[in-house]
Amino acid sequence: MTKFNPDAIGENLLRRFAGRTSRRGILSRLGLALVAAPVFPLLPVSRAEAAKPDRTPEAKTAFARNAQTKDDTKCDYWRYCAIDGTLCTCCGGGIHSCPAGSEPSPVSWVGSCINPDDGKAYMIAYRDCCGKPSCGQCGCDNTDRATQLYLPQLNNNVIWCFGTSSMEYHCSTAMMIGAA
Amino acid sequence: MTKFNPDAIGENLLRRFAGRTSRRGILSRLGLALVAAPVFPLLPVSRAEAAKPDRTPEAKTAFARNAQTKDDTKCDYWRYCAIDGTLCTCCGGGIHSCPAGSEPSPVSWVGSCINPDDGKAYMIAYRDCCGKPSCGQCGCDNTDRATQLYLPQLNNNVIWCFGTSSMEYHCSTAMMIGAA
Amino acid sequence: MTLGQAKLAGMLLASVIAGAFAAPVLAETGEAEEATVMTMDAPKSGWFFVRGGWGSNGSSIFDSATGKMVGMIATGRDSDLGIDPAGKAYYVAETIWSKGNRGTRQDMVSVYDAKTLKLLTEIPTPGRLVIGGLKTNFVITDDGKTAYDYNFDPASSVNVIDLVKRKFVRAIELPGCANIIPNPGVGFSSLCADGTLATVAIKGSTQEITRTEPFFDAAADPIFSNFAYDRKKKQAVFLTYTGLISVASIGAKPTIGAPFSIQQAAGLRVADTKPLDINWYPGGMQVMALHRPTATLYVLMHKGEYWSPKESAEEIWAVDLATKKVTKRFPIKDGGGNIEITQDDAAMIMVTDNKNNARVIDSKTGEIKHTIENAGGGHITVVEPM
Amino acid sequence: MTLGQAKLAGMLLASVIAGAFAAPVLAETGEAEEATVMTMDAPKSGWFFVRGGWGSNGSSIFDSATGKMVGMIATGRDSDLGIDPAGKAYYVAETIWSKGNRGTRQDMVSVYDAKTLKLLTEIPTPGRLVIGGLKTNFVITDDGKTAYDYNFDPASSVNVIDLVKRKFVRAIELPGCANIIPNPGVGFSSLCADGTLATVAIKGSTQEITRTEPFFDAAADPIFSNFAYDRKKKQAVFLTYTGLISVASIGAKPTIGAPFSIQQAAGLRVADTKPLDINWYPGGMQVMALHRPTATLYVLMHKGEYWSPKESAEEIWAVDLATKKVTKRFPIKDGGGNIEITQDDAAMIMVTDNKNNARVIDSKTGEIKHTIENAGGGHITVVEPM
Repeated sequence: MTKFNPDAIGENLLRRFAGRTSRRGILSRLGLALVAAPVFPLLPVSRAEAAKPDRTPEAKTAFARNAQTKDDTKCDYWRYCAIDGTLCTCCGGGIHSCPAGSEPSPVSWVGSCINPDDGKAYMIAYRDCCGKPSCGQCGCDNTDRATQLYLPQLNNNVIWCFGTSSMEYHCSTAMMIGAA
Repeated sequence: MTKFNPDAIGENLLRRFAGRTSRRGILSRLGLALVAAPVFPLLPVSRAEAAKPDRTPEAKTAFARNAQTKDDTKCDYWRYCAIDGTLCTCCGGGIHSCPAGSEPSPVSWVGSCINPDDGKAYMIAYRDCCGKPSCGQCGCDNTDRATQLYLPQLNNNVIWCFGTSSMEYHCSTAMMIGAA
Repeated sequence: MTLGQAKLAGMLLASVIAGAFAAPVLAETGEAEEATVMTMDAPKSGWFFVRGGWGSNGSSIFDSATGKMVGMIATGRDSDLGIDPAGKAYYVAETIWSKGNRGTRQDMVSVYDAKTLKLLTEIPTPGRLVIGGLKTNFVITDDGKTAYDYNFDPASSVNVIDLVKRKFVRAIELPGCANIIPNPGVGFSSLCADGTLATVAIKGSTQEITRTEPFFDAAADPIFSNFAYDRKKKQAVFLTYTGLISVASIGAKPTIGAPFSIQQAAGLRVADTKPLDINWYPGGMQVMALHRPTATLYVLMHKGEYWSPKESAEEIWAVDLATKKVTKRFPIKDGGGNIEITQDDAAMIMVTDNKNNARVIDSKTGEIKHTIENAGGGHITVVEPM
Repeated sequence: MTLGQAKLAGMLLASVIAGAFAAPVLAETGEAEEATVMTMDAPKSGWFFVRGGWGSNGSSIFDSATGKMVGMIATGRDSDLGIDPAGKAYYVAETIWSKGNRGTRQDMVSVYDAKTLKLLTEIPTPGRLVIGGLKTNFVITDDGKTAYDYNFDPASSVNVIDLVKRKFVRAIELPGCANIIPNPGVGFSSLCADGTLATVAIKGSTQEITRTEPFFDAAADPIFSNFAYDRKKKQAVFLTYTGLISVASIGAKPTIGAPFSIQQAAGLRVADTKPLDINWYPGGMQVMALHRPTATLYVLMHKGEYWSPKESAEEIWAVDLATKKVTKRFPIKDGGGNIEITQDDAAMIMVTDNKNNARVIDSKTGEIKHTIENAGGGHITVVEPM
């Protein structure tokens, strides 16, 4: 089974979304919050295991075994392993493009999905497009490694429209971040 | 066929809903509007015909032939011959009572419905209850003598929530006004 | 660090805290993608603009050729959509309360850029009718300079909005009438409860209202409010509950052509208002669509008795307005409540049913080209030829 | 004539104009009815409060005995509902934009009188998490004096609201944790990403946060956020994706009981996180309901593979928490995503499916007592014994 390594996500997302804001700058802003929060242990996902992923059919989730790479307007498209919402590809947008008039959220939740063409796992950022009413087309709710609210960056129920001019949810994209 | 006499509605509604406001007082307020508006001819409904209604089965609409008088939570209850919306009787209200927290609109559209028990036609005021989200139970859309927007008091598409503190539509009641 | 950057950093640090990310950095793979935002083509003749059902706040745009959604315009509940004839903007007449179900009422015409679909401005208005499903309450003039927005509170009036200066001009009282037909060079016309067509000739800050002779019975056999208008021919096409079709020439002094029966045009018996008379009747919310280039009217029809003006359709009837003949009848499988047709040679029909599903039908053959689930339950708009 | 009367008269005269009512007066028949408004009983143990689906703005109240709707509370999209333990008020934590899809964001706790369902006041708050389907984000304390409202922007915090003075008190940062368990006399507890239970002891304007040892794997086998809490026993009941049930004693220093497998409790093989392992798994949004008087947990279960935590249910399993045995299994016909149970002797279950239909089921027999169409697709609330 491909072990999902959420430990590695944060820094990657930081680089993707924070642009020129350095990690040092961010940490300095943590201030009081860091003091109040105990240092977290690493989540119980073994880094050694992650280094030698088992991507045999027996180790793949039902979604991964049935995923396809041809049609990104279908719920079984490989990148959608943890998406919840309407697909922007069905709403006039693209796999990493918001439909006209909507706005990509600067933050997102993430998934780790296996591309059946190369058998490799990739980190996917599900960035919501915000500021327009729900598109209503191609509703999907896949839950590979989707967790609950206390681990929000792996939770697909949150409306990830923070930092946008409107929090109205329109649709979700599935952006490639890199190899998982 | 029971001829419906919309000419007679206005005054009746005025008395029902205006309370102590006299017709004279209302007409004096008409002022400029009356001047701007040409005097309307009576609608082409013969008053003589209305006086001798034909209420044989052959003259009844499909709704009237199939209406019942026992269950006011069903769309075929006799008073609902021209209702459009959710029945307040299914929403915690009554046939002429708004559910708690909602507010009856002081104005309404009307219908003329035949009570199968006595074969007589009665004038029914469909007063919307307003100020809460749509109740969602028992949606009905009956159209006996329901007309279009230019004859609004016989139109059941308008949200009749005028003069209420909120125009949010909750449900519709069917109040007896009197014999038609 | 700008304020915006600070805010963003504040958000991102939260992720750091929440997820325990004191971990090594992943190498950049070069595969990462950028988030982008699409733009729209100018409004196309092949597009359908479909309102969502009750509770929906958007109008989806579908391409009739592909059946695919190409975008969405934010149209709040019970709003009305207008298309700038020049294709530069969409106008949405809407009513919003400051606290959703309560608070301060705000009426406005919201202006969206047709290319980016971004909100350009809001034009406040003193009110409008809150109603679903009517296409004749908010009308843009042929020159794109003026909008007329029907108001009912419950006194009847029309708000005049200057779309160039983007400001409300004034309200014109219109007692006893509703539904707006553009009347270029004159003002607008409307249907009235006394069975006449009223024409409002606007002259600066005054207006003169004239009426035709009564030509229909508003209580006994009403004309559907969702009538059609051909801007090129300056003709309105009216249809009554029994199926009487009449064509009106719109101008300073409109004239109404002799009505003919849609049933008779199909070689059937004329329909009556009497009960127990089973016949074909028109029914639906947006009950008919006019293909202006061929002057063909497509009507949603069902079998039944009179007083069934909202009944779901079983067939689409094509009426040639020149020969007054029904030339085609297509069955509809799952009922239909709204119909529209593209104003190009393709002449593609869309029909939506009460489950919010849409079908795109070739008007020449009756063939279903696309079925679109959850397309929307409200009315359908197309780009009109000017 | 008062202003109100003048306004009313102004409206009614419009009807006069619109409808051509220069006609004789109908005689009063004596049959005319008065418009009245109902009032509500105090919140009853037999009531289900059911949120509408996405886009709905109300929570319908159904009587489990009759299956009938008795009223509705206005709960805007993604709001959270709280019931005053004294039965005098309903609290709705909600977020409203001043122009619906845009404008100024307004966060508040709206207070409704339980008898009239009229809005009494709004308590402004500095924010809250906009999310659907979670029952553990807005919690009223046992004494009814305080509300805790979870916020995520996306930094994690809890807003403290004084329900007596009806004002916001302060926000408490809660990094890495979410979901609120009332902790009377202490403050509240929450689940955390590091697999611990955090307890926030509030002392005036300061607080101390302590944590248990890690007892679950938040990434590999998470505890459902919609857990249950028994206020009388001060016990939280947790359930993980694989079906591990644990009972936590809530207090200044919470203790977590040893977990047991729901499959094993049913005499079946323990479920695993491995793919291709077909077993029974819990799944849904509101995945479980606790009947507190009998300490019986009802869980929505489906056959399948791991990573299916939202899958529609095929059965309801009743787990006796004392004996750690599954005592009953009821089939569900059309799937289910939310479950709740009344806290009285009748112990009536409600299950809603993804078509917004609800079924009221007798937990003793599995018999379907009522089927309610369009009841709502969101989560279900009942009056809790204190």
